[in-house]
Amino acid sequence: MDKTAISRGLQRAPLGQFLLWLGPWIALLVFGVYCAYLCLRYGLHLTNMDNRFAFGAWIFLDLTVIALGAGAFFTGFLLYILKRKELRAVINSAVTIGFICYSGAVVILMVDVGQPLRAWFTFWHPNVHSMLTEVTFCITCYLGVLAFEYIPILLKNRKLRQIPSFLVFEFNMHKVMYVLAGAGTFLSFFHQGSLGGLYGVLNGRPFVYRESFGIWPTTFFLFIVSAAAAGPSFILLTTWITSKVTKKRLVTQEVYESLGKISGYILIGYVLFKTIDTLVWISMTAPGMGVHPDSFFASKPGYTALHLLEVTIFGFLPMAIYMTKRLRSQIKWLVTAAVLTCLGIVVNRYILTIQTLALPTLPFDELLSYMPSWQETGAFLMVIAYGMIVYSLSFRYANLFPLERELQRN
Amino acid sequence: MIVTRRHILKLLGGGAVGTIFSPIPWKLLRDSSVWTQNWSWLPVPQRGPVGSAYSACTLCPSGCGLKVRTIGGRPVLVNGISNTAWGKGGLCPAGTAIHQMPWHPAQLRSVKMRQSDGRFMEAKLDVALAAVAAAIKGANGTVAILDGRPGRLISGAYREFLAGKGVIVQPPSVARSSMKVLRSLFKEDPGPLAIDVDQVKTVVSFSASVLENFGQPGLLQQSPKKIRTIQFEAIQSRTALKADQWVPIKPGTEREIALGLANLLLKKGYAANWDEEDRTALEKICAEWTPSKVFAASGVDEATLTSVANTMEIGSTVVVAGPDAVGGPLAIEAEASIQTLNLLLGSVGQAIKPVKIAADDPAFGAIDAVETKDLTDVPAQSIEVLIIDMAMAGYALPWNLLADKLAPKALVVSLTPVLDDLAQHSQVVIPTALPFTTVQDIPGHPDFLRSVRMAQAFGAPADDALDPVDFLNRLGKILGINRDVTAADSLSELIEKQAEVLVNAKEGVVLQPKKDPADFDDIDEADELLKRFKRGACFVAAFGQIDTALKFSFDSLGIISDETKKHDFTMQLILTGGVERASLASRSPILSKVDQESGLNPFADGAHVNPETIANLALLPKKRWVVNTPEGSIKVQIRPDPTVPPGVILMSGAPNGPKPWDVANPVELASPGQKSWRIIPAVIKEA
Amino acid sequence: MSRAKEKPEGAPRYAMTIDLDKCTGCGACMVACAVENNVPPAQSGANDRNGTTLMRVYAMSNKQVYPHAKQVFVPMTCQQCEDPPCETVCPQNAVEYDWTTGIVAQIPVRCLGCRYCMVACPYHARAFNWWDPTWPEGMEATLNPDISTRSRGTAEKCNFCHHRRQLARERAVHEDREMCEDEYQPACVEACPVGAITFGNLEDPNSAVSKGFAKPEAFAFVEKLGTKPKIRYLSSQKWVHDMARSGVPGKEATNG
Amino acid sequence: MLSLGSWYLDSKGLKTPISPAWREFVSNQTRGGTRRSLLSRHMGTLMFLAGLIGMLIFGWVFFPPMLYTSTEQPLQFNHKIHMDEGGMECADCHPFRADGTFASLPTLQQCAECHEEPIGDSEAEKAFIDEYVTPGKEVNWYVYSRQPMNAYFSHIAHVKTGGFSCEECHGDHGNSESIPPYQTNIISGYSRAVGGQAMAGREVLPTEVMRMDTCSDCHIKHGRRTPCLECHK
Repeated sequence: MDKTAISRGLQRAPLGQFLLWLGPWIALLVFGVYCAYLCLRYGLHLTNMDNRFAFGAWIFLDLTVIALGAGAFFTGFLLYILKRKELRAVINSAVTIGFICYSGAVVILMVDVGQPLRAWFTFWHPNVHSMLTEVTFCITCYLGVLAFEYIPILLKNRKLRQIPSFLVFEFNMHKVMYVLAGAGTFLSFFHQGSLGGLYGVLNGRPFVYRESFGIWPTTFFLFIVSAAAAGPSFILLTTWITSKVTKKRLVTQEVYESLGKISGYILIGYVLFKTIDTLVWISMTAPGMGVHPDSFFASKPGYTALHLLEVTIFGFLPMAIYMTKRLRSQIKWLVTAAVLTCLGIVVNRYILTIQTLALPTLPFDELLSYMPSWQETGAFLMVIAYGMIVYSLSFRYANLFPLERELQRN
Repeated sequence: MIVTRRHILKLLGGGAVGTIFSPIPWKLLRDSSVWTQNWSWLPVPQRGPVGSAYSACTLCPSGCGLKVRTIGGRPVLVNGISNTAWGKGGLCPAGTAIHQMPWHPAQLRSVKMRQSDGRFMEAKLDVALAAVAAAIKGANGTVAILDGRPGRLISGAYREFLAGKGVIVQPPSVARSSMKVLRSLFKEDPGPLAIDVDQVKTVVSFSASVLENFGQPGLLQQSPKKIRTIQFEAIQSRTALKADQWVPIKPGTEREIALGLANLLLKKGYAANWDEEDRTALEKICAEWTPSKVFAASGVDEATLTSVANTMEIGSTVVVAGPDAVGGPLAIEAEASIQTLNLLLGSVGQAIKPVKIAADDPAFGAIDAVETKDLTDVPAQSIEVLIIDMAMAGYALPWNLLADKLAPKALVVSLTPVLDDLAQHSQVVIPTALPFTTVQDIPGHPDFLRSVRMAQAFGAPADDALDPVDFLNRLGKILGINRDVTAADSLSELIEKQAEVLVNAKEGVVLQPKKDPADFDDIDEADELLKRFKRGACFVAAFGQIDTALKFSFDSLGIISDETKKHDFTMQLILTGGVERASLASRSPILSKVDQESGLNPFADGAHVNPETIANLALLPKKRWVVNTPEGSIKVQIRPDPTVPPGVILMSGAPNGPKPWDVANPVELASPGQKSWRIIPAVIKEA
Repeated sequence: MSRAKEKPEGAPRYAMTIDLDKCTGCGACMVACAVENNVPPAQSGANDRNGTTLMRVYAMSNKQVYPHAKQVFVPMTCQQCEDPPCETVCPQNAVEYDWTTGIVAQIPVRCLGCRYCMVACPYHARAFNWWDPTWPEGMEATLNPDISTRSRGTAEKCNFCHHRRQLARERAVHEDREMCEDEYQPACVEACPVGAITFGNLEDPNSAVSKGFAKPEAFAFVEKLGTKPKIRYLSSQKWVHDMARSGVPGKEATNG
Repeated sequence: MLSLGSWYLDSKGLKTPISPAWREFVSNQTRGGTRRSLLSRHMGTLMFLAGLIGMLIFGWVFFPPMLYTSTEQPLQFNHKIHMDEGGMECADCHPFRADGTFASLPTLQQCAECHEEPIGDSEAEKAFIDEYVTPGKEVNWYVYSRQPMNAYFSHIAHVKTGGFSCEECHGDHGNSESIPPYQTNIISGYSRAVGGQAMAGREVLPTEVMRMDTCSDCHIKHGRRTPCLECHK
């Protein structure tokens, strides 16, 4: 059964070994589900969030995950809209990862909100002024789109192909893939942006509040760009890791390089925008709100460091690596750059979520600290485990890397 | 023919379309949306007709008047009654939630007796009473009742019960000990004393919490005319913060300052109208306390002292010491020196028309029938049977102060609605009714103006709750003690009796909220008086001018109370906490909003220490520390607090946290061996 | 959306002044608020960061050391901003600026508990129900039927005891007259033993609050964020004003 | 459409055996293939209709009753008699209190003012006296139109200021000779009078439904303002 489900001409580890690999992840998943259950059943006091730290690890990691998942829409965009054909080699993997990230994020959000069963009210009584409304609408729609994009990948499975109507369906799906990619790109642009907007509009929080272009604060655009930069890097990274773990060549060097190059180009823009934005914020925005920028960093020296690191080590450095032909041609440099870029996203989302809330707003406030509880951590590990399992299964039974077969032949 | 997969799909498709055109999805969506907005497990407040009633707060002796909002007869909100003779309408946090007290989680639901293994076990009332009776019969030492709130009708009953058999013991309440000292300053007993409050323009306070819980909260702040407050205090209390002038002093130097001030006032010729000998007697004692010497002793510089002395004008200045909820009284000589200032200022005098006490007055009829002692005057190890009624005394009483008055194998009985810190130490605990579940009388200060009010009940007391009058009756039956003045089946019956007495005596006036005072011409029946009591009225004994032309004796100024126990404790522990926080029995759990969910009140386990001191002693907050005093030690968290003077440990006198009534009371660190347990010798050691 | 509605003719705008020189930090307002609004007692493990308090008193010090240390107590509740940061962020209109009273309304039954509004509020005026509301056995009998109990997982805040206004209006209608403003006073105002809090209609130039707002001692916290709070604090001490503006005693805010 | 099949075969050049299902599928694609019976040709349509009609019937006939539980009132009550023979007004038993709040249902004491002794000899009357008046036990009526705790409704504002008559919202309750059972929605827990009588369509009249929309629609219609706090508490 297992054998016949694996696509022809692909070597996969023996079932036993595969299950051995899945085992721990399944265990983790079970633990995570239990944690999530606790939070839903007994209430969020089981987390270490509080009235002052109203957003915690969950939101921070959601933002990160969604940014990393951006590889899906951006690769799709490049492949289908900008016709970067070489990316066909990774599009399936990208879509799978995107689907995992988004579905995972939505699951954890449902644990995070106090009354999940009322969440759909947003569609019924939307507040058009709220960035969160924008996020909710876009993410829900885009998750739908991703599902549609992901299905044909599943349907490529050898067993499923024997069911004709599925086959027809898959074929027709291929025809609309361009439309989906387009829609996906549009939606993603918006919610990646509005996720950034979430913070940029907070005029009660001088630390994150930013001037706006039109109706959107600069964080809106910064999020889009940073996500676009991180996406390909993350694809690059995951692909490389998968090929290392499975000891197989999955894509050609040029695919890696073009992913890197893309990330690089966007990083240029990001580093530029981010620098300008920071300068404007420190010199105009914050002072205009009666806050001396020093006060943001006085409380904890580490904060300053993080801000600098984000733009330099995690922004400029990987960009430089990507942009230098000699380094780009070596996989180890590419991977280093990819790692840095992804870390950059993590740092950026951390600063926006955790630091924002830690910093005082009232004169008699003190700097707050926060450490997630084991239930919180567990609930998030659930998503990681879920991701690993889905990806492993997809890799084993669906053909995530179309080039793999050819690369194996010769 | 074969039914293929697509046939099934079509069937489902049809079903789907059908469903869409049926109410199912829409109705379900609608109703479930409503369902998620009305979770069944949420408590739903009950509706009912809105009403309002009057009552009084029984949580502390202040007895603030209350206006109670009721829904279907259930109290849901209390407010102070403003512009009454006995309050400006302010309530402390505990008073604000008194209507929740009937559901106090720590409520005692049965009689408890301590077993040989030290654990409490439920017991039958008769068994408990028999045990107590036996102990009283067999006692060859003293039988005593500790009356936390003298002047009540039940206090009268206690007196009559003990007549010729024992003593009434009164805890060292600051108010009373000041009064005692004040009386000792007169040549012969002046009878009831009075302070002419109407004239007061300036209040000079020696670490009294006058701006927090003095009488009724907000009494001074809300008074129509601006009253200037000057605070001598070692720590920066809330009053010190809010006073017009705060003079920081070295802890425990009140006496020196007071005598210094007296010295200056004498020089201003304040005692001009006194007896020659009285004046010279005082001058002799004060002479040595020159401003420079006062500065050396107390750290109050000359300029400040003189400026304060200059603001103290005859007839418009009152000097107060205490009350401090947990700190206990000052040393006698300090109290005496402070009260001397009142004499100099002519702010204390004799009520010309003293209260006549009828022999059949249930509250005071038996007043002379039994000896009344202050706890401090009770010889050590003398009490063999002690019945504690600290019910809502409103201030903490360290167990260790009691402990060394008890004979070995003494029997301690507690009458209390909750298992509070004193009850924890008793052998027999008799549950009494929680506030708002039983009618109670609110006495005035027996040494001052005589007054009577009534606290109404809402709802019935718990099944096992025993009316103290009933307790005395049952105990009396076993011991063959009959009471006639206070003969009654219940407290409410006693109150009716009291009403009778007042109506017959035809003295005094009845003040009522939002109405003119009435006298006994239009109140000729006890029922009428009771009806007015129910409507928040207050009986006040008639009262004329006060006479300050009296002869004094300053012997007590000379006396320095005996040397305090030697110890090697280098720091000073000072306990803080408002009146309403002192007695844990008197707090609704909703007070956790203040204690637990705000940083307002220092935590029981928090030792607040000046940053400098922390640096000097290298008290790393990471480590666990204990505060040691001669009486014991308590685990603490060091909390840097710049408002605390160097070398001082500031702690909350009342434990708090999720279940305050479970926590041992830090007050028990107080050391009876000292002159005053306002300042407790202590030291911080690593745990 | 509420923005679209304009202020009706003659509608009041309720506001509050809190005198920091008077406040002794006793906490009666917090208790009265909890009692009036059916806020349950603290759960074990609750603290000043996760407890449900619609009104909380903070201590603000001048950062000096004894005996120069000074403190004021700052009762913090919803500042009823004219331009509330919490309103615009709520995804499903559980927060609404009520143009008929100037009150920023919080409707817990609509709230999904995303806590975005709490992140948006610089005054920590909002509380999240981390626990289900529970009372000691039997104490539910003291709950106030004029306001609901709120379920776990929803945000809530001070609505200026709006339900009291409803009752005052009913009484007025019953007695065929206009409601006078002093009939409607929030619980904290009623409870404050030193009369530090005044409440009234800002549209009426003779009301106590209007006069309070006009005083030179009047200030708002972090005014420059531009949320236009309708609570003014009064203090005659300069350091308090400086703290409120810049967070540093004796220091004006940048381009202050 | 055959091209589809061939595309399938060509594209990857794989030699999978063509399954019977596949053959059947392809033949279904072809018009005028092997002659088939009328039934089997319209089988699909029939299946679709079966599903459609099945669900419609279930949804409209069987579903609604499943949604409600109905409880009899503790006691029968005849409003008509009180109005006609008693000559009473609504406000006699459902008055406003001194503070302007609405008293809702009369207390036992109010009833007992007239019904100290049985009036007439009806069963309900007897039961009322014996079970309630004599032992002094309040009747716990189910209130059809009681709003949930989070909703505030001012009767006086509507009756006195708005000039509404009782009937406009509560229907001709006053002339009813008996009181219907109290129906609860098993999901929302609402009384049916509040949650809405009808199954579909948008009820408008308060006599049919007393949900938020009912209130807001009417407020808008009468040019009243509709801030959330007007009704939510």
